[in-house]
Amino acid sequence: MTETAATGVIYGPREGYRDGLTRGLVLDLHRRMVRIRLFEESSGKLVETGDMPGFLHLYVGQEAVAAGVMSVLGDADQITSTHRGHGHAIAKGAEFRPMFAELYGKTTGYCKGRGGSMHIVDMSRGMLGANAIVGGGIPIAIGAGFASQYRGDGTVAATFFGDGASNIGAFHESINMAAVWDLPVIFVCENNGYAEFTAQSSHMKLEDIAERAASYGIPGVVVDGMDALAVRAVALDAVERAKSGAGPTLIEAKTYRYFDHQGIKGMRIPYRDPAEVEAWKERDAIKILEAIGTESGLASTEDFAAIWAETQADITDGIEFARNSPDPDPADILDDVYTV
Amino acid sequence: MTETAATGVIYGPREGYRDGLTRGLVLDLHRRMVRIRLFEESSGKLVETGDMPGFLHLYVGQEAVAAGVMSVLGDADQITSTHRGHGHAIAKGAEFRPMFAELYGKTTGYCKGRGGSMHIVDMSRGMLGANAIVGGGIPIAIGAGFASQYRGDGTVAATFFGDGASNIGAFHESINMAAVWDLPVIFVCENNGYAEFTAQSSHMKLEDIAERAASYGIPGVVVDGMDALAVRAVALDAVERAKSGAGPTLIEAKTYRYFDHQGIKGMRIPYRDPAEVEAWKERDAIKILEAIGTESGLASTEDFAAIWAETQADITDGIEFARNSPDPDPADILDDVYTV
Amino acid sequence: MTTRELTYVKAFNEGMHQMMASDPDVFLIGEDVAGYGGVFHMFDGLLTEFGDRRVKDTPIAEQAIIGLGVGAAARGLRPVCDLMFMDFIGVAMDQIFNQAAKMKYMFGGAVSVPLTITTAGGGGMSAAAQHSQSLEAWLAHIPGLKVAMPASPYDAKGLIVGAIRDDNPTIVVLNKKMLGVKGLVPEELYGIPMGVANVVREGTDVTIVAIARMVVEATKAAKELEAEGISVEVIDPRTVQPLDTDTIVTSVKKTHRALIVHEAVEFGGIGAEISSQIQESAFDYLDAPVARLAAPFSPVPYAPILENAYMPDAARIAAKVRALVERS
Amino acid sequence: MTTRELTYVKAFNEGMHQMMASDPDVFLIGEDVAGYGGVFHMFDGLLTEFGDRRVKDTPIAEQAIIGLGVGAAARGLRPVCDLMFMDFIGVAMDQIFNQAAKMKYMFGGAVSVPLTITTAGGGGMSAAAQHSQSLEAWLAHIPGLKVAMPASPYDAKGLIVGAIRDDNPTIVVLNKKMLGVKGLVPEELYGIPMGVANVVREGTDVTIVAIARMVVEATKAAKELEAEGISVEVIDPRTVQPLDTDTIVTSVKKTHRALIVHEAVEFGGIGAEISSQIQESAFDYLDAPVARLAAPFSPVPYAPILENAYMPDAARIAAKVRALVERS
Ligand SMILES: Cc1ncc(C[n+]2csc(CCOP(=O)(O)OP(=O)(O)O)c2C)c(N)n1
Ligand SMILES: Cc1ncc(C[n+]2csc(CCOP(=O)(O)OP(=O)(O)O)c2C)c(N)n1
Ligand SMILES: [Mg+2]
Ligand SMILES: [Mg+2]
Repeated sequence: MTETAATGVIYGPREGYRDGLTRGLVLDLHRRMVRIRLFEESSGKLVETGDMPGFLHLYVGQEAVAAGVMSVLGDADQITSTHRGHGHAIAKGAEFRPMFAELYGKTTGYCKGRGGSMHIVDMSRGMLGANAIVGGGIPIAIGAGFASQYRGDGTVAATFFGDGASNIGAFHESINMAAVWDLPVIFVCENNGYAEFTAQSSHMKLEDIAERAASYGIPGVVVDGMDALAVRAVALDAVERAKSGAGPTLIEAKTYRYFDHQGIKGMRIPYRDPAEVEAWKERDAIKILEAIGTESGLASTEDFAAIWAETQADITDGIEFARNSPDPDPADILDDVYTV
Repeated sequence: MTETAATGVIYGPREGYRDGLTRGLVLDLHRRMVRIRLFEESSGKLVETGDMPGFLHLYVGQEAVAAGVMSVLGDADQITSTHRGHGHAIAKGAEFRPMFAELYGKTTGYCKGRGGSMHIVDMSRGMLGANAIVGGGIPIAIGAGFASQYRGDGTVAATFFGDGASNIGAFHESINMAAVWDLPVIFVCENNGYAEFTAQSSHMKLEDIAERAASYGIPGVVVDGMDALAVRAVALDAVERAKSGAGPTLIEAKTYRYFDHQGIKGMRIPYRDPAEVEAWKERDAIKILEAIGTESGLASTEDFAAIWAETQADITDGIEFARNSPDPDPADILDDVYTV
Repeated sequence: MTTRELTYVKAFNEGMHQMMASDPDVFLIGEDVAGYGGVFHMFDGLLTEFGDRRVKDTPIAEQAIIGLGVGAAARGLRPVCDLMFMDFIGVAMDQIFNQAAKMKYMFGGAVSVPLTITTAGGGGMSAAAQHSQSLEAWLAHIPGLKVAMPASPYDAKGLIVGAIRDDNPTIVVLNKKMLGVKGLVPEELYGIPMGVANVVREGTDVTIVAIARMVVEATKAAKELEAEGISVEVIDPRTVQPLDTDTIVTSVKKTHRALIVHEAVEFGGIGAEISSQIQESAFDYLDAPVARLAAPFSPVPYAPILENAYMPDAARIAAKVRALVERS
Repeated sequence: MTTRELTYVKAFNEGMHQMMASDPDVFLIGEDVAGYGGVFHMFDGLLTEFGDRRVKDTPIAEQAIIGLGVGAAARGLRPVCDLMFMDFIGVAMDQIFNQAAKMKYMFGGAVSVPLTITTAGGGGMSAAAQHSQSLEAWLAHIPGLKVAMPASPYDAKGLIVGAIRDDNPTIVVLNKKMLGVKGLVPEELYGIPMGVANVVREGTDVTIVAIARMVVEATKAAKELEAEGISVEVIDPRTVQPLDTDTIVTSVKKTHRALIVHEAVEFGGIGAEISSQIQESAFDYLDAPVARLAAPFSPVPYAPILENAYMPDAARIAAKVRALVERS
């Protein structure tokens, strides 16, 4: 008996995926990523200083995945997300004011202060919510994709989940059902190498989670999750496939989170080698895109600096807005339990 | 993108798996299968005539799977089973008297009348129980396998489940965990082509469920589930692998159930082509083994006839015993909820 | 407005047919609900009438079945997701209580989840511990969910229609042993709103609040007791969430005695909540402690002789009522 | 017999250490319980002390985690399976209620399942709707299961030891907001058996039955009320299944008034069962209806200002007690 299964995984985007790159696209992806980066850094600090309640699972390091996938989706396309959901929301177009307000637990927040970080939502942009249950959003996404197919409206759904989540039952059930019914759903596994503090090698015997696609008779694609253009390219293929009626795709984006599982720093035990962290930071997604932009001549250092600055201003505005927003009234505590 | 994943599945047992066949083995496998066949036919009839309560998921047609696997296990090895569990129990050595008594709901039954068909158990033979929840027995089996590894006692665990069950979350979670920890567990998928009335092609996009093994980095083996010797051969390899510390194997046995999902006949809708049923019956496992026995000269028609007759006598005895056994006393209804 | 006799399951089935005909956003998924029409015939004929876009057999994957319903409902469709036996809820519970039920609240009201889950509960079939349970107490304890338990053919139709029309996640629990029970059912489409109890029978001495099939047993007991001069009011809450406390309390204020009957185990059953509410709201009216009659604290046993002893029935209900009357 | 101050979580941790040292059949599995020692430090030091054969990190796969425990327990080991947050129970419910709890009964007594499940429940951390729940009412409604809810460091140690020693599947629910609470804890190994309530404080006017952290709030309220001349008896059932009804009823027969307090939503909470049992057993002793104080019927909200309003506290408990005393 041979113990190594042959694999049907596709590696990386198709050749020439950077061809025809435009200035607009570079700046669009850059803006999405910078917005995530700064939002996460600032909100992480606000919790650390005790200014903001709750606990946060920060997305820093993984920006290229959300930015790349979201850049091929429209507002009518739906996504479901995870406990690490800010990045998905921001890349999908969520605004800082109601996001910060939500983290501050204010009435002006996306959830009116009811949900907080782990339930960030923006229905108007097809962001069907973060989810505090690992794997919890995956079945919901196939429902969104089912609605697309049922209505024939040409929309698709994407669901984000981690390497750890790919071991939970809900993943298996959902991707199989989506495959059987050719639902227009993109399964995006953000493999950052760890489920909390447990390394991938301790939670599965695979190197490439995309291999699991074969169990459902659908394509599995591995992509560099630090290259937003590569992510975008494979996402485009998957969306095309979904829209053509051919069904779902499993995309595995190899990526990394820079901060701790929760919060910025909290490494109680040294579960990651500092050298490993540094090596990943060397391949920072924003740096990579900025290099592509300047080397291709499509964008300048000044263009990027402007985005950083303008985003920073947005951050300041968002925090200010949140702080000045009204607290919810405990008298309303029973509102919105039911639709009446 | 290519849609057909390459597959690492192993087909059939190794070459020469019938070499060195003995008379003892032929008769042993035959006896196990005949005992299942007659038990199932008679109990099916007893429910149809209203003599016995409950509803039964009969194992007729699939005998070679239970017989083949159980023939390589000892009493100290553990199994978990399904709603279709009589065959597993009998092949593992369960006796007719307490089995019939259980179906009749008598105190002399394996479960003292508390469990019935779907909870048949025989702890003394490592039969850890049938299970009325699809996939419910799979996590329990990895626990039994864990105990083997923890104690280092050289035993293994096997878990039986259907094609339909391979789509449920518990399967995915359990086989992954068993793989990660190299647990001595054999996953036996009895692919009879249907989950109740739903054909395999409607519940997954795979032909070979054994392909799913690759998702867990373990071997997947497809075997003819109508050939008890073939099943035995692949089970032997899997047990050897498990005992060597190399971890689990996924075996897919292609088989068929002759009767309806539940009971003998109840085909309210023609969900199976009668020609398909007949084609499978042509390859009946007991017929195949009898032919091997007589052709090899290891056993005679008379030998087989004796087994049929002796088993029939056992059936009669078992039913008689069950009918004459005492009913449980409702006053004891709360016994055995807790260990005190 | 023609009314005729239908079985409980046919009445339910008619409600499904009419709702699917009247609203193109209603669809049905579940195990063997299409080709086979559901193992209890609940969905007979729907595939033929509405086609395989709207009526679909699924893999065995209850998390995906319910979750798909949650996602589709959040996008404005009105899914009906079947969970064949109520006992299977354990493999799909997260999608029910953490997702479907909480989504609206967690999202600050930004979404509605008009999902209907259908399932079959209850014992009496020798189906043993994993195919006979009554778990409504769990469901009623989940803010955001509604839970209907029809106890007649009329309600089987009215409550499935009411549930599908309701904009909240709602579970309709059919009772397996009632599937063949007959009763009068109007032909036209009608819905029973969630939260409106049915006073099945009026009486003055004792109020029985009965759940699901126990309504039938309680009514039997009430007739028996009438002959003895004990006048029993039988109330069927129809939905245990929301619970029509007003109707129940008003009745007890009149009768001064109450008995709650259900099939689920007594400890932690919905009867505990009803009992508590009664004594909280009608304490000064009570001539005897509020009583409960339910299953003993064990899994459902297989042997018919044990299962019969396990489930409350008319005789035991009557005995309990007599004791209540004698007490005061 | 040295006794010293320990935090709740350290006391629990000591119990784990001592049980693993005393019984080689005890092992621990769960997400991040080994290398990290559990996200709440519950399992600190166990990997170092007992090695990776007995202390194991799992994939995220709660069905497999609990199910593995069931199978290993059926083979005579004494597994401790951690379910990080109580809210995650929905993905593993089948293994808990249909398998672990029913196995012995379904199999006619042929097996015991000495499984311990550890988890953390309760609110007060701004962890929102899916990380703050108190779901003990579900668990207490399952025949075959036992459910412990320590409300002090002493009990955190004693109940985890008692649970591991118990031959039945038992869930120990730690309260997240109590992790750092200090109290006196003996150094030696001791176990508290399941089903024995703790009379935390004696009193004569009102009995408060409080669950988990509410014991602390109730005790605070009792002290406040003492100054007002109201004497409150505080009872901590310690385990909600089995429930020590005797101790509770005896107390209420003395005080004639009862209030039950818990963090879970009131509707269908364990308070309903306790209330029902009190009025069934002590009806003639009651000077006022048995009262309940618990969470309103909504998911747990995120904003601290909402969550504070959501959870019962000493002030609201005291107000409720005053109302009870004034009523009669
Ligand atoms: C069902 C469930 N189990 C466990 C958890 C606790 N938990 C939250 S995040 C996490 C790790 C998730 O790992 P992964 O899926 O790789 O996502 P990442 O955190 O790396 O983004 C765990 C175990 C949970 N929220 N839900
Ligand atoms: C969790 C769960 N879902 C659904 C069922 C109902 N059910 C019982 S058997 C069965 C089909 C099982 O198919 P398969 O696994 O192929 O086994 P087979 O019946 O063919 O032996 C179904 C859906 C169940 N018992 N448990
Ligand atoms: Mg990860
Ligand atoms: Mg099958």
